[in-house]
Amino acid sequence: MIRVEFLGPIQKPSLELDIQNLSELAAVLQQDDEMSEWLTNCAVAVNDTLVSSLEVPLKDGDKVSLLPPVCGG
Amino acid sequence: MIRVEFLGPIQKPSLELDIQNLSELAAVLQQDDEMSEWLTNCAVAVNDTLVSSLEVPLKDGDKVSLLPPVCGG
Amino acid sequence: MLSLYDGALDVPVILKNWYEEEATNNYGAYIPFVGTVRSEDGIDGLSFDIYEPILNSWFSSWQEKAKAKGAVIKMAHSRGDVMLHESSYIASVFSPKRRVALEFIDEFVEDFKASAPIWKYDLLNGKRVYALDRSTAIKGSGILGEKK
Amino acid sequence: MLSLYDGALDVPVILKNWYEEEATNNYGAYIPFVGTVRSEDGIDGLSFDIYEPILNSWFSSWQEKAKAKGAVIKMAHSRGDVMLHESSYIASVFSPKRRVALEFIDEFVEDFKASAPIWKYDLLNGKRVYALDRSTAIKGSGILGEKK
Repeated sequence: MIRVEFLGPIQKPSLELDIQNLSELAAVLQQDDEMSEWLTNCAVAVNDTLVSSLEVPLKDGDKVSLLPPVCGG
Repeated sequence: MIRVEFLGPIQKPSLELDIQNLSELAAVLQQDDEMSEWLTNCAVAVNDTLVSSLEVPLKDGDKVSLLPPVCGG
Repeated sequence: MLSLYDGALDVPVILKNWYEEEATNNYGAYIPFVGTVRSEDGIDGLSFDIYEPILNSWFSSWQEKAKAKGAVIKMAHSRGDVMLHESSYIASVFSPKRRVALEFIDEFVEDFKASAPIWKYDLLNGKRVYALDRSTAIKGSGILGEKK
Repeated sequence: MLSLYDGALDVPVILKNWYEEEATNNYGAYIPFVGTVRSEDGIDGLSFDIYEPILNSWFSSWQEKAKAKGAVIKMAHSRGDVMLHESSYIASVFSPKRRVALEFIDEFVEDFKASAPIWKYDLLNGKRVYALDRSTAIKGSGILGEKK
């Protein structure tokens, strides 16, 4: 199982999904209307490392995080 | 009379000179061997305002200052 | 060194501690940047969420860059609520020479604003309102929205 | 505000006082630059001469520039001897926004180095040796050396 976490202002509980890669995650989340806006502006991290492509394989126990636009300081 | 002050590291007492402009001051100081090096790297202020030309008239009571290279901080 | 605090930062104490920590390490320049909550748009203050694992790795990569130039970075940030005229952020660079420090503090603060996983909320009438319009999408954002 | 001190600066106290003076003036960014005496070339410390009338007018012209951008500058400098690892210089910018402060502190510190009428000496074996090789001729220097 893959754990998907939504950080900061995204008010959504974590998901546990049986998926093989980020493309499958995109397909799942694109079904979710309340996520549509976030998907266009969120960065994605796998096991706390930012990734820039959907071609990332996932293995059992991996954690995927969605990071919306930031503003520290 | 014009008072000429030598600032910072120039170890020279002030002068009182009867001169009409900075060109005359240049002529006087160029006679002074120990000043030759300073003349090429000093800035000049008249009454505490920096000037960039010798064409500055001087009047009785004016103060001329020579400012050698600086390094604050 | 990266330090997170609940609520506002005690700026004089942090600046003093950092100065004293590095006092004999022969750095010629110390440049702190202090960020303070401004009164704007009727807010009562700001509030912050931080995602520490990625903040830590982002900070470590900057510390490595600083080290390569003989410099050191220190940073402090608030979690939770920080009220008007209180401070939520300090970043500091120590370096042997001034040019490195002046350039580094600028680059560091700008990348911090664009990349550090921290989310800002306005405190408005007791509510926490995400400051989306002042926020920046992290580089590489949007991949999950790409349609097949 | 320009403050001159005999000997080393008490950096934590000055940074604290300036922070507190501006605490409710709604500046979002406070950037101090602190200059500290480094151990180099066997010196025991540095010593400074300052010509105050021209320093004051130079500083006032910068304060005007800052004001035009809604910012404020504060500066402290030492007169006389400052020993290794003590600090002789602090310049600070307060401004509403970070970009103004980051750009201003850089421009101010660089012009300070090139223009402020302060002379530096190395303290070497009890002697005060003018640091000519690290010094900069003020813009417009050399007119008295021009031959007719």
